[in-house]
Amino acid sequence: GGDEDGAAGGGDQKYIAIVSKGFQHQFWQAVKKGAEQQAAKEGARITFEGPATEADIEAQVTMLTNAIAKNPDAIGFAALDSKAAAPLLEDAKSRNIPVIAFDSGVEGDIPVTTAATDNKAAAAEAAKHLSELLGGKGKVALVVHDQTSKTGIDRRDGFVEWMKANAPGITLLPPQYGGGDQAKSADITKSIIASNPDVAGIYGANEGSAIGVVKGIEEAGKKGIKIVGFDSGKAQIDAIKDGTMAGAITQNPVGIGEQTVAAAMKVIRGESVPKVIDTGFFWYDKTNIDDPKIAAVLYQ
Amino acid sequence: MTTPTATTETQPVAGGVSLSLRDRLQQFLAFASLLVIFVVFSIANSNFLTYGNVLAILYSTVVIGTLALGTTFVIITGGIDLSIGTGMALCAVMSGVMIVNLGVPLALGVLGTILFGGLLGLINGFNVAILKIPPFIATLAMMLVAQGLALVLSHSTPIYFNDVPAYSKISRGNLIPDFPNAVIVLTAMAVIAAVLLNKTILGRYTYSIGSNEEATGLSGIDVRKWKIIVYTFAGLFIGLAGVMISARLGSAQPATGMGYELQAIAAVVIGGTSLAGGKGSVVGTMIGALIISVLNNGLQIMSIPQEWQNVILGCVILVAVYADMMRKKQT
Amino acid sequence: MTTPTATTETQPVAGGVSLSLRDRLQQFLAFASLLVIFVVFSIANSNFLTYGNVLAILYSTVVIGTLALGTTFVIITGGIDLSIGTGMALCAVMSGVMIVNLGVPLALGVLGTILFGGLLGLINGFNVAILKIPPFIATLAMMLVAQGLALVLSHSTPIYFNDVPAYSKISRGNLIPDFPNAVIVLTAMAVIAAVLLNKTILGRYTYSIGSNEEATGLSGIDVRKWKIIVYTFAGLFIGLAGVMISARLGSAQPATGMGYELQAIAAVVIGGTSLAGGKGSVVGTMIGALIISVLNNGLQIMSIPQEWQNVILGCVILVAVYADMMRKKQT
Amino acid sequence: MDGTESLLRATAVSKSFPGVKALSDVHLELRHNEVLALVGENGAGKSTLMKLLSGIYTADEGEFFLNGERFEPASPRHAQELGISIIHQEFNLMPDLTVAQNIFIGREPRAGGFFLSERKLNARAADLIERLQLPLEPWSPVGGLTVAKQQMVEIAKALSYDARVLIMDEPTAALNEAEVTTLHALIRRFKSADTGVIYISHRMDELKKIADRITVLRDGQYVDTVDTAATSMKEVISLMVGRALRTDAQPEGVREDREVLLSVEGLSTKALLKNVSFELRQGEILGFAGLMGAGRTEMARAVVGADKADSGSIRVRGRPVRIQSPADAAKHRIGYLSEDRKQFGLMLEQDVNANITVSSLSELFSSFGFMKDRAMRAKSRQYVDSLRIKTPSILQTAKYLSGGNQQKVVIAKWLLKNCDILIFDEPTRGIDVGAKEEIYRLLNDLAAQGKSIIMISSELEEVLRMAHRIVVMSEGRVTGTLSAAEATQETVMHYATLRPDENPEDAAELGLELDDPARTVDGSR
Ligand SMILES: Nc1ncnc2c1ncn2[C@@H]1O[C@H](COP(=O)(O)OP(=O)(O)OP(=O)(O)O)[C@@H](O)[C@H]1O
Ligand SMILES: Nc1ncnc2c1ncn2[C@@H]1O[C@H](COP(=O)(O)OP(=O)(O)OP(=O)(O)O)[C@@H](O)[C@H]1O
Ligand SMILES: [Mg+2]
Ligand SMILES: [Mg+2]
Repeated sequence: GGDEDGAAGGGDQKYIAIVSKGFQHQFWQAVKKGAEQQAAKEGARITFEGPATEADIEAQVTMLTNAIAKNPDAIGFAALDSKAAAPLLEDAKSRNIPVIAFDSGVEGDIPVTTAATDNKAAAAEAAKHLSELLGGKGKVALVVHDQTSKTGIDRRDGFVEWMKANAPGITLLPPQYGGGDQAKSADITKSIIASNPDVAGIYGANEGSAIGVVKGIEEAGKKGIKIVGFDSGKAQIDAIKDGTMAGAITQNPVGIGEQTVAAAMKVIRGESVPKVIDTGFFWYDKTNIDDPKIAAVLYQ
Repeated sequence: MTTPTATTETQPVAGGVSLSLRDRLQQFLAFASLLVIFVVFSIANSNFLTYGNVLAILYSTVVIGTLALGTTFVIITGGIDLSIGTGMALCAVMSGVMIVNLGVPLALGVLGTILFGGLLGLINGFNVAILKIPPFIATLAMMLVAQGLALVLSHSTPIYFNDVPAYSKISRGNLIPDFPNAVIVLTAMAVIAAVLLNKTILGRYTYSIGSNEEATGLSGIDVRKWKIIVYTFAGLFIGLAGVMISARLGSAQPATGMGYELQAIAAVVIGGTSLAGGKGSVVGTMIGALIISVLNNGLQIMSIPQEWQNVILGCVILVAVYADMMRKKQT
Repeated sequence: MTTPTATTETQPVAGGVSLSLRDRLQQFLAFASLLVIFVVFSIANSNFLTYGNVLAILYSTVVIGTLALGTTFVIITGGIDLSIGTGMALCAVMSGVMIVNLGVPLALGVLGTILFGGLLGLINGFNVAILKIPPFIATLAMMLVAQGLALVLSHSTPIYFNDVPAYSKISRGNLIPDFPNAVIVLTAMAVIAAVLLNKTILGRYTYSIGSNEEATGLSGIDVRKWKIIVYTFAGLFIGLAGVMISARLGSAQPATGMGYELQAIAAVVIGGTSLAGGKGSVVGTMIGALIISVLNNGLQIMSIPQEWQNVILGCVILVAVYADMMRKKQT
Repeated sequence: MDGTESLLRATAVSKSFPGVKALSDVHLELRHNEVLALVGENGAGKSTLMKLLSGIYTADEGEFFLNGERFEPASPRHAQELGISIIHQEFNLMPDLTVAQNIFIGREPRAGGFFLSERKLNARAADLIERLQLPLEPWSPVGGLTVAKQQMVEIAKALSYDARVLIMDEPTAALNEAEVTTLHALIRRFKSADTGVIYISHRMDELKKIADRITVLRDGQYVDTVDTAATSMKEVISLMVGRALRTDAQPEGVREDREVLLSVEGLSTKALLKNVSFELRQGEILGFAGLMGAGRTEMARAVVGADKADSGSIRVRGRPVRIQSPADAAKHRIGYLSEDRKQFGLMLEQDVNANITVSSLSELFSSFGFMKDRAMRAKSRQYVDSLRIKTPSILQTAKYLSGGNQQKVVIAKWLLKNCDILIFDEPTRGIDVGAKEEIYRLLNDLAAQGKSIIMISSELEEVLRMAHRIVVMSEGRVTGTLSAAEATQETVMHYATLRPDENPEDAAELGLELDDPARTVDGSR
């Protein structure tokens, strides 16, 4: 079908279909919020969809298929597995629908631009801070959200690799995976504490994992374990403010959403965009949490 | 004295039999297995059998256990309830909306949430009993609807109970020193459920309907009414589980819940309740729920690589259920 | 001629009755509903009824549809198979290991994967039929084991079929121009399954076991053997689904699969197969699977906000099944 | 084959179940070309012995010989291969399959290897049904058939095997005189120099007609084997129950002047019933007679709201009532005992206590929703004793009771519930002669207390012996109402065989105007 205005219907309002890696989680809601804000600013219309978990690759591919069927003016896409989506991206290209990748890269040259954070580097930053907090020695555990998604792997490997390379005094326990479920991550944390009473630091690789670690330590009634987290959200911010959590890495989800839509509009208008838009990451702790620059990238 | 069929020797679990405690426990599928698993972990790792860890196991059983209790009734009638997981999330959100957003007093808010769970159950019951929609479909629909509504009502954002510190006490507080309230709540619920199932006409009709719905109806019992009651009752437990999980987390998480239904149903079935209806027990369900949490905890304590944990979990569940079937056949 | 009880009105779906095609279609729960849903979406959005989008719907039905076909047999025997989702992931990984890591020729690798699925089914069948473990538990255990093994075998990393471009063609290629092979595969499988269910002794015994297992056994049929065959047969479909999904994605994703079992079972049940066994049809299952994918697609095409999509999905499933029950009662 | 050797012989057979010694040191001999009847009270061990012969249970002790050769049936299939075909007391049918599919299950005609030939299957079934003259259609689903027709499917199935020994466990419990006659003819045709039949029945009247010899069991023990020709039924009964029974009883307490309790007017259903009207009086036993499919069961189900009635009104004590479910009926103190105990009567997986008390739970045994366990058990025990239900305890699971004892449990359920109107559909199905007398006595007592009873029965003698008045049905209509004095075998049968739909004379006799006067006699009478 070649009719250009497609589902947009409303005059020449541009329509951007965004297919993300998730939908229900806070992080993705913040991305969505950023995208909506930018769309409102530019007078565009967006839809934002994502599968229930980061393992639902087929569901994401189907969502992308359906997005293309709607003939949008541009597509924003955060690939769970970029190879799986390759033929669809070809299809989009043949229909002249520009694709803006966000959150993580999409292999190949189809995406006009990529607005992403380097998760590995961000995780390394978390490792660096935890190592400093522990004075370079002690047992450290990882509670990761999952072991196969790109974010899960990068945030685990970035952390582990930095520790191995730079902190010989730190013993890493095998990573445990809690699916990002707070209750499950809390239970895992308690098991870790029970079997390693001398654990000195724990790293939670996303919001749910990090909060789970906090809850688990609270429930175990254990004091003095250093926690570093990832992402933001009210519970994590509170935990940092009251000192339960030492600090966390945050990306800029709202910024990612904004940049994605902004780039899409530029492409639609025929303007040029850089190949890579680094949306950055930040370490935040008690000391800088109220800093306006940091506060702006945190979501509640 | 051996007999051809496996079931022959099963004493009627439903009410009324005065057997020694040991005999009674023996009846529950997988009870011995739970003991064996527990002992094995205790020997294998010294960190397993500590007061703190045992509490952690119990504490981690609370939400699934609560859901499983209500579901036991539904499954005994021959039905199923897939809506318990996301229904719980919706109830948690409701609790947040009432207590945090609307400022409803704590006790009232908790009661309201439990009743709201009952309402979800009532709708399930109506669809199953009056509209005669197969329970799997009726509750699958409710599962989807609840999942969506939880997001809609919360605007896809967690609702935090920070301003109501007493709320978290429902789960984490210690009415008994060093013993979390959540475990007390679960215990109390198990006792209530057991009494209802074994000592009241609700329980008897639950078994009757599951045994032979048509015969029960022709015996002059209003099957539709009692089915609605059973689903509503299970709904109350969904509401309570919503309170317990949000109290534990200090927030209502709208996106959680999916997958809890399978775990709760698994606990019920491992505990010896038949999906075909007519058979089952509260003690069995609690044993089933404990088997799952003991295994999860023990495997983590022993630092088994996580990809192997599920493999072992699966095998142990199989062996546990099989061993208990054999044991019961022999006695 | 109408008769008093609800069951009486159901025409025997199992073979033998020569009815007109219209009558036969009418028998399948929810067929009219599928039509209505389809027409509503076609009117509501011009992007819906395009060749490309209809193909997209069919294409997105392939994996769930394949799983649902095998599961139909299991459910008609009165059993259930929870291992189809993660089992599929394990089969996909097996395919990757064989074809990519070990360099097994494509055709052999695909065949091997399907047979490996059969092996998983065989183990399920053994546990259910010989060890007499309730199907829910036996297949739950397999679900966990398969989930773990998929991670172990793949070292928790996807296996990419980049070097075997022909592999993706199994799903994405076009033997018929502009028509993906995957849809042809699904159609062929549906035809095979329908023939097996209606025209062979396998199908007859499948119905018979589900209808009255004891009586079937007393009629001199080796129930254990046939149950093992049915589960193994369903396993072959798990293997095929593993091939189809990894061919679609161009990679074997070890973590995917969880939740597929629920969708496949839902397709079967919406299609009118009873979880109590004895009743069901392949056409019904395909209709059920299509209802789910048409709804998912239509709601996305119409750009309904995602949090509302599930709410609507749940309600429509409920109404669809109810409406069809009513329609059948009247005729 | 040694001509002098018996066809089937069992010696010193014992079998125990937990808490029950079902058989001890029993022997049995079936000769060629004979029908051996096996009789005994409920729970005497008849079905158990047959299940041993057909490979469902294995004996604790004892030996079996077939044509002099020792055999040990290992499975139902094995027994079948040996030529032993059995009709079980409880049906073993697949409700979702058709009649033809049920009959030939496991022996389906193939269209090459793995594939079925449905056409051949139906043709073969049609042949068989035709040959056996059974009122069945090969393609109807068995789940929708009445109990009697299901029984016929079982019979057809058993006869379709090329059997040497045919075992029939109460094949006539659900059948009417006419069908019983058909069955007897089938059996006579079946028995030959190579074959024999073991026939279990509680209907003493038919033993004289069909059995050559009778073996009696009591309490799991062998009592005696007698020649039918040389023995009176009285003697057989006293062998069975260990005492003599009165069998010449008459209806008790017949009076005309009772007030009407239940009146049914113009009851019609889509399927069958046409304008059914009758009155039931206080303290009356109202018999319902008719041939199979006459609509008695359907009438009862419509009255209690189990099935939907299209039109008609029901009054209780003169006041119109709306009954839409059995629960509504229970509110008006109307109870219905179904003819199909397995499907509609019992909760097989529950214990005897739960089964007996279920319908009276809320009114007799509950305070604030809690069950009065002790009172329940006391009542259950009382009924187990008074109906002489043979069970190791009231906590025995119902499915492990013998067929007749299961039936008694269902009866006990309704005797315990305090109903004003009791509708009993084939209440004595499968119950032994001794216990029948006991049940008759209880029913008479209930009537004497002022309860009203509708008794649907296919055993004409039973109706004649019990009913104060008899309503006769045919083809969904009431064709006659007889007082006890008017009722005889002949008058009842006359009304039961009126077929106004086919026969204008019958219609005229009933004063009916048929919608389709063009229809003529089809000669089927
Ligand atoms: N599977 C079983 N488990 C326990 N007890 C059983 C089982 N089967 C039969 N019994 C018991 O064995 C005894 C004999 O039962 P059986 O069914 O042989 O009696 P029957 O002579 O056929 O009686 P009926 O005339 O009532 O059919 C009964 O007391 C019954 O309760
Ligand atoms: N449970 C049932 N399911 C389906 N159809 C039934 C059922 N009961 C009765 N019918 C239908 O109603 C007709 C009348 O049967 P019904 O049982 O009412 O007659 P009856 O006079 O009680 O004779 P019977 O001796 O067979 O019980 C049957 O031919 C059958 O078509
Ligand atoms: Mg018997
Ligand atoms: Mg009848």
